[in-house]
Amino acid sequence: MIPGFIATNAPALLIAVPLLGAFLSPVIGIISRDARALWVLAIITLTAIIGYFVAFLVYTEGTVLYVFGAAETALTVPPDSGGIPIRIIFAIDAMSALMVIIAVTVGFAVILYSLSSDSRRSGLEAYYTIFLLMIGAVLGMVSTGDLFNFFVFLEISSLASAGLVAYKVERGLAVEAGLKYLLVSTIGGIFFLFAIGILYGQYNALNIAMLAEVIQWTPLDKLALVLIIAALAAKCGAVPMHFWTPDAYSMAPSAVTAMLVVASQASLYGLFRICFTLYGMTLSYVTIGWVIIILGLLSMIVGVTMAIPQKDIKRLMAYHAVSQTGYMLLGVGVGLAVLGDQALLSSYGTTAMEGGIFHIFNHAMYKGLLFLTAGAIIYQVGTSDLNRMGGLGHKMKWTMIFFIIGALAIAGIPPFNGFASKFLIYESVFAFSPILSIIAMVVSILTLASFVKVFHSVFMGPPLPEHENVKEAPHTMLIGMTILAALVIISGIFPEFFIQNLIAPAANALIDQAGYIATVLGGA
Amino acid sequence: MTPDIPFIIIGAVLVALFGIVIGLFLMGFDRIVAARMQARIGPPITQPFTDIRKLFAKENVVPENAIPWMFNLAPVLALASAIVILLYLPIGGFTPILSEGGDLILVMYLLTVPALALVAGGFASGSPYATVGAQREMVTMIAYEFPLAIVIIAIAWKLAAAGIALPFTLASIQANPIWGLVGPLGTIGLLILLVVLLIVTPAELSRIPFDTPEAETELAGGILVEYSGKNLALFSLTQGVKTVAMASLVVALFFPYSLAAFIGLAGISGAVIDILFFIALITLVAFVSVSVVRVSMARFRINQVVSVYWVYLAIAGLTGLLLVMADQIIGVI
Amino acid sequence: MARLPMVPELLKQLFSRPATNAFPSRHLPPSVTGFLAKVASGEATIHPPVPTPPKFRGKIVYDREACIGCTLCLKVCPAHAIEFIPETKRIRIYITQCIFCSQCNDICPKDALHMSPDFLLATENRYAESQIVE
Amino acid sequence: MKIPRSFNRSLWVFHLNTGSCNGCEIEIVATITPRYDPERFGMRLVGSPKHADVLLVTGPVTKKMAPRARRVYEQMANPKVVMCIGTCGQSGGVFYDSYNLDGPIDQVLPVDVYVPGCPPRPEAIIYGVVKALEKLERLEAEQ
Amino acid sequence: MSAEKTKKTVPYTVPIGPVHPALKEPVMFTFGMEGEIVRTVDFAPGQTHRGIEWMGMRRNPVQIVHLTDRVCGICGIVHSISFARAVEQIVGIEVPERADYIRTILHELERIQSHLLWAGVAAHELGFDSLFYLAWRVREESMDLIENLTGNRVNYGIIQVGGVRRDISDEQRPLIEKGLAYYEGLLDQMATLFLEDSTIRMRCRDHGFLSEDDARKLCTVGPSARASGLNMDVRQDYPYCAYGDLDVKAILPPAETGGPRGDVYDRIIVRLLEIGQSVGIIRQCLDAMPAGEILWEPKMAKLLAACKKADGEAIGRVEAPRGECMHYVRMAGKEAPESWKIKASTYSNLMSWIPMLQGEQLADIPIIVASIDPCLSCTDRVTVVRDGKPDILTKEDLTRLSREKTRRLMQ
Amino acid sequence: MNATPHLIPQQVIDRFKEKFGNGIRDAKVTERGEGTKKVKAYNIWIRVDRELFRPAIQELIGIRFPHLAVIAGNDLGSEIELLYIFSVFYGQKFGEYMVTIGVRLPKSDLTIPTITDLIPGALFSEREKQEFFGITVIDIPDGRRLFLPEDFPQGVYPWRKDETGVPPEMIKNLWEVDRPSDRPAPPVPEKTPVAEEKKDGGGSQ
Ligand code: SF4
Ligand code: SF4
Ligand code: SF4
Ligand code: SF4
Ligand code: SF4
Ligand code: SF4
Ligand code: SF4
Ligand code: SF4
Repeated sequence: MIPGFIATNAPALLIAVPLLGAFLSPVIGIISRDARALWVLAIITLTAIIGYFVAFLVYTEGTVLYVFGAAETALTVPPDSGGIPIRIIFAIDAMSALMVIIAVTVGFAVILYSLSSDSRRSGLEAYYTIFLLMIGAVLGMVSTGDLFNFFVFLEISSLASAGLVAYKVERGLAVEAGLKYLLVSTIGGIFFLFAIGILYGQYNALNIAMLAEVIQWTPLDKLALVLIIAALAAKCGAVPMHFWTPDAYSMAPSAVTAMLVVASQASLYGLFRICFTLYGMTLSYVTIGWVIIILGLLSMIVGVTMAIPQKDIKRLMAYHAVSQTGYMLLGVGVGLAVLGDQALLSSYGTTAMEGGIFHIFNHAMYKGLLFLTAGAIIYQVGTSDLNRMGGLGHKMKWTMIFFIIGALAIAGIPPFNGFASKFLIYESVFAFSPILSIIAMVVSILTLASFVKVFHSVFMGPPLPEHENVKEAPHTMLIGMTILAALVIISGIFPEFFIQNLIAPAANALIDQAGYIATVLGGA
Repeated sequence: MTPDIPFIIIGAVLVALFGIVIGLFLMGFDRIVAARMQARIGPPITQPFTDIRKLFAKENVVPENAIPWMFNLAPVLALASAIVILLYLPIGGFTPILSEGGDLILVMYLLTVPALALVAGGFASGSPYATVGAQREMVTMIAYEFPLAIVIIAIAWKLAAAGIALPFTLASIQANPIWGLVGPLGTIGLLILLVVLLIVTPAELSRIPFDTPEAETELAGGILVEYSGKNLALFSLTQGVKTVAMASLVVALFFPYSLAAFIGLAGISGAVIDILFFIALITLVAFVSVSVVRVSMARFRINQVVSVYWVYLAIAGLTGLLLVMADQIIGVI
Repeated sequence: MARLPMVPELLKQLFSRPATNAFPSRHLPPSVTGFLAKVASGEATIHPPVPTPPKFRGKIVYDREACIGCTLCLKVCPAHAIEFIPETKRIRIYITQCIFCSQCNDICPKDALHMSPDFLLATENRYAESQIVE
Repeated sequence: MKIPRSFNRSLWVFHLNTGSCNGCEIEIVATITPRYDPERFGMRLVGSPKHADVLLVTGPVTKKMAPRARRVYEQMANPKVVMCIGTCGQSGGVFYDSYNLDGPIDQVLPVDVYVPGCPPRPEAIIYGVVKALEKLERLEAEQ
Repeated sequence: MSAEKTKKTVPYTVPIGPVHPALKEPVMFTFGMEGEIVRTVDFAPGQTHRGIEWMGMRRNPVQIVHLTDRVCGICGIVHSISFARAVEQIVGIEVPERADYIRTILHELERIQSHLLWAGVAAHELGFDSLFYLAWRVREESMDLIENLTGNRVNYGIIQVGGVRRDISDEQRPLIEKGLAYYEGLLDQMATLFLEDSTIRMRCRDHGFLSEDDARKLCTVGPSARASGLNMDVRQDYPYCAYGDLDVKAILPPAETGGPRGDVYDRIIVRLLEIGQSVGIIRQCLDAMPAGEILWEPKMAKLLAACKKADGEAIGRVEAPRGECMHYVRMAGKEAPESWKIKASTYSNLMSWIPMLQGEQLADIPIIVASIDPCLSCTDRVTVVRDGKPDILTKEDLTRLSREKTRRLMQ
Repeated sequence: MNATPHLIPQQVIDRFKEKFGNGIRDAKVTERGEGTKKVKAYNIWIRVDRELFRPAIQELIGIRFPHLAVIAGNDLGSEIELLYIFSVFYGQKFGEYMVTIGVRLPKSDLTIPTITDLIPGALFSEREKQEFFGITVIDIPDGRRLFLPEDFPQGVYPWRKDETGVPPEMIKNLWEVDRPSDRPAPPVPEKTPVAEEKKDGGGSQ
């Protein structure tokens, strides 16, 4: 009975489990710290299993729909709705499923990692609660088929993220970073809400599929799109709205930063979802495609050039995150720009999109890994200032190896996964415009240079006397890193497998607007 | 086509042997030719082989400040990755061993791996010279990657525009000699690109005038100061294999011709002729872009290396690209 | 435009004879000991070094019979290379100490000292017989 | 340490000045120039003692240079050969009675071959190499 | 990208021996680096101090002449001439005119040899080995000539107090002529190879700058001073040997090459032009060489006796290839001189490194160091200083004065 | 800097005498001509009182900025004499003179003011005089050793002739090292006049 229940209600549980876990963790925490740790671990494991299960369903049986409150499913009140009765439709297609996989994987690794990384801190009750809340919200964002729900989950994830960013309350800067993040999120949220209002006012619907069916491309629609792009581009940290990322990423505890990356990507997902599925062929895809491409190029170039001179390891990585987001925008943007031309789409557009989407996946893995290594270093050395590190390679061998893996992946060096996705991008966007490929390649090599510099200043050189007592990071941290590193390597060595089974369906799901509409509306 | 595993292994061993032997041969050739250009007799052609044998027999000193495992791992990685590159390159008209992946971009990025191993080794040796050398190696890498990217993209673009499927695979490049696809304007563009690639080659191989990372006079051997014995030997082998790889890349991109087909030979003798012809071609490339260049100019300062590549060669490369593109457009009209 | 005047010069040199004097042989023979033995037995020849000029100052030669033991040479020798042997009233010259200035040649009243053109003096032992002239 | 067969045919040379008058340095440099070109024998000057097989030492070893000479020698990987070029390194030469010397070189390092001359002609240095090769071949035959 | 990396480099001292065209005395440099830029310069010569003057005060002039040969193997003759001239003035020796001419000829041959040597070293420091090989191959001609005239390639041993030890015979004259013709034919080519090469120009023009005023204040001499526009050349200013009879003018970088700018490139120009000038001087000498004795006193024992009686002080001064070389000698009725002070040309030039090097790149250190043609060019060991580590920086060797000056220069 | 026109050597001395009167202890011009034309080169030697040392150098700079060749020194027993050797009027064909300004310091008070403020290039020579003569140069901007090693014994000054000079134990006679002392003397043949033939020696190769 239970398995059957889980099977039928998996999409709901996907959200419900982490949220429930979140609210119960303070309660369990009263018993003991260890009990809470076990609890959190159990919750995230369960969430991960459900997530994989849902994804499996999607990939084997096609888009999974789940309507809260519909007759055939149990009438549970959605725990996040706060009692407000909103009928929620989850529409999990291949793209969403990919995001679910990313979120639960990184979430699992990160929770494992933070069991020791943050064990030294006080106020852990709130920490795990918010953390699980954030995971739940991210899962909600990528699963929902409804604009307003998306907005709600977006807000939850923003609040949770802001809370986590400001988590190290003892550091004034962290609070400032949290506020900055909140500000960006709020403004973004308002924009987004405004756009929803416009759309709702016109079409009286908020379900994406329904909207997609009727949307017109009126000036108001255009305005709504602009607002949405602005809001979500800001949330995913694209240039020129990237200024919050370095602060937020560097101030948050490293485990959180890794999760923030996923949250940003959920926003990116929203952006793509809305462009492709909601507007689809109606928008002037060439223009919007170019807008996204240019956002991507700017992010790539500005991100990497800002990263090179950074002295703080996490700020530096944050700028790289911006730069890498650029690749995703570039890849998907090129796909968007040729959306209307079936020939071009099949000759390179799809590949470009696959590259962009694959990069989302890869980025979550290697960036997560990098932030975790950074966390491990900071945990041991007690500073994030690159100039005060050095010679750690003598002591922290495994952290160094993980760092190397992450760094080579982000720089797009074979055989790591960053190369696999960038490769798809290079080999497709060049046909759109050769200069795009060239820029992408150069940014990649600059990324490499920057990471070599970090590598040198952190790990190389003779051991420094002030770091005499530094040891290797604790085991749970290493295990968390190992999971991500393994994925970085596996997806780098067998990219074909991932592309065929995960990425290509996701890309097609984005392109296939009509299919989405049909499934959702037909199923609803 | 999925070649079976034994085939790949045998092929890989053969290619590795080929790369090492020809690499050492090219080094010997370079040393003799350079010596002759400098009015000296120079070493016997077997000299690099002797050097390697000796280095393998010598003691391997790990310096005090080094991170030993990385210090020792770097040379192995460097050589292994250099050999892997060869597996992706067509040698003597044969399809590459790993042909389905035989891809320009892959090769371009694989080329950075031995350099990265070298950098890691340099850092790991814990000497200030090696460190400065490693930093310079990185800067050099950034510098030449830009024009190299231009060349590769330009050629692929041309192939794609000519309607050839899979423009990045070396097999397609091999099958469609690039010169045949362009008009006069494009030929000029390609010539410029060829020159750019030939100038990228010495930097990729850290030879004068771009040998700043190893600058003997400034850094006493730079990255490699602390290396001795077996590790040093592995690095020199890497250098040799990389020379073969770079030269093969140039040949594959610009001279993918088969002599055997031209004179109508087939079978074993055709294959032998082709291999010899291929060796002759890469020797020629190595002569022009390594030997002649390295003996005829002074070393650049590191900032000059960057400006040469990012400004002069990038402009040259982009001009080449534009010419090729213009040629295509005119051709279509 | 970049000018590289060295290029034509180098290409010219590539096709002309190297300036190298192939002393003692063009490349290393398979075995140096064997080669030297063959040279000794006349089967092989050493490629001669660049010839020394007539006034070349090589290894010193001493005519013990002509010497009168006046020690003037000791007085001017700048390198302390000459030793006086009181028993026989003769001198002894240490080649690895001598700096080949020939100052002793100039002062010797009996013309007992000369500089030979022999300059291939390498040795494994600096007090070997070949390194002492007496 | 066993001397490999290939050792003789690929001698890499590091040169150390311990206070010479420069005369010998010039002749060493002259030795590597086209007219004499020891690369014919597989010899090369290298920039790091770590790479070297042969140490060419010149000069009478000033007090400041003695410890450094030892350090350079220690840094060289085995097997290694030391050649002393020039009279003043062998016996002080003209500097036979200075107050700032720790020489001659064989007091500081184990010297394998001496090349007398002040300075030795380039060919005398090459002949020194021949002597060194003879010694190596003898040692190889003995082992 | 490397700024903070170098900062992190703990101060090591790694001996990089004088590998190559080292041929020079080790000097220990300490550079304060900011990235690849040199900020502070410190150097300690004296790694090879052998106490030559002190030894000289224990020996007789005939022995000392051979010691002076070995003050330095690069200018094998200038120290001997300087020393001999000082002693000759004290003892009151009238040197035979022919000997003066022979001294001059060898003096100039040495300049040719030395400048070619330098050109090769400079090329090597620039990583341009072909040019190094070429310069040294060409140099062998002068070495052969010198060996033929003196009996040794490096330490000539031809000077004696009171004259020269060997005459130039009639058979040797054609050899000299041949050598001169060889160089005359080569000079244009050398100038093209060095001065028109873009890579050399790129590395040398406007690097290693030394202003005329700095050159004067830091007592710079020789081609280094002339390249900065100081019109000084002992051969022109202060007659000795046969120069009083000859027409010699100090060579400054000509206006058509951009006038004296005081950079490395100008130092190349000056030296290359001086090779040609030396060829001309030797020709003048061969034409004007008088017949006669070559020694004031061929019997060494008598000479020593005369020296032993002498009492007084004098200065012998010549223009070495690297600039003024000077010996002060005081004799006081003993066999050995009472005082002897050598001033080698490089001694005067070392301080000019400080303004030349500051603000330049790491990569330029070798060529700038070599550009004054030191007898200690090889950066025997470089210490990279962790920037801002005060114990090293306060110990720095720079004089307050020159530091201020350089700051001024760099603004 | 070209304040004063070219002077003849005696005029230089006159200027000093005029300015410093009896402070000039001794002043002379020596000359030397070589080659066939015997063109004269002049050396000016001026020995001044210790107090006048810096003014004398300033006076010289006033004539024409000189080139400082070196600072030489003599140990005269109870005094040490420092000789600042300059040359002036370079740049004019045969117009340059050496000007040596000498000053004596009693061994009881071996101090001298620096001149690096006037001629920065004097630093090396001043440092050298400190280490070789044990003189203290007042206000020297950098008083470290120059040529001698750091571990050179304190209080030993190589160019002093007194007990602070190099002690015999510091001298290492390199020629003695390992020289065999028991080598038998080779036989000396009876005097025969035959030996004449060996005269030209002859090498082995
Ligand atoms: S040649 Fe010179 S060094 Fe040799 S023994 Fe004679 S005087 Fe002494
Ligand atoms: S000077 Fe001549 S005679 Fe006198 S001891 Fe010497 S060798 Fe004999
Ligand atoms: S042996 Fe003679 S030439 Fe060589 S360094 Fe010593 S003194 Fe100079
Ligand atoms: S810098 Fe010095 S040691 Fe290095 S190669 Fe040049 S001369 Fe030789
Ligand atoms: S000249 Fe000066 S520094 Fe050179 S050896 Fe003589 S005393 Fe020492
Ligand atoms: S500076 Fe010149 S003269 Fe002085 S010790 Fe060095 S090489 Fe000899
Ligand atoms: S002639 Fe010569 S040997 Fe005879 S006493 Fe005079 S100096 Fe001595
Ligand atoms: S300046 Fe240099 S080259 Fe000239 S004599 Fe002195 S040491 Fe020799």
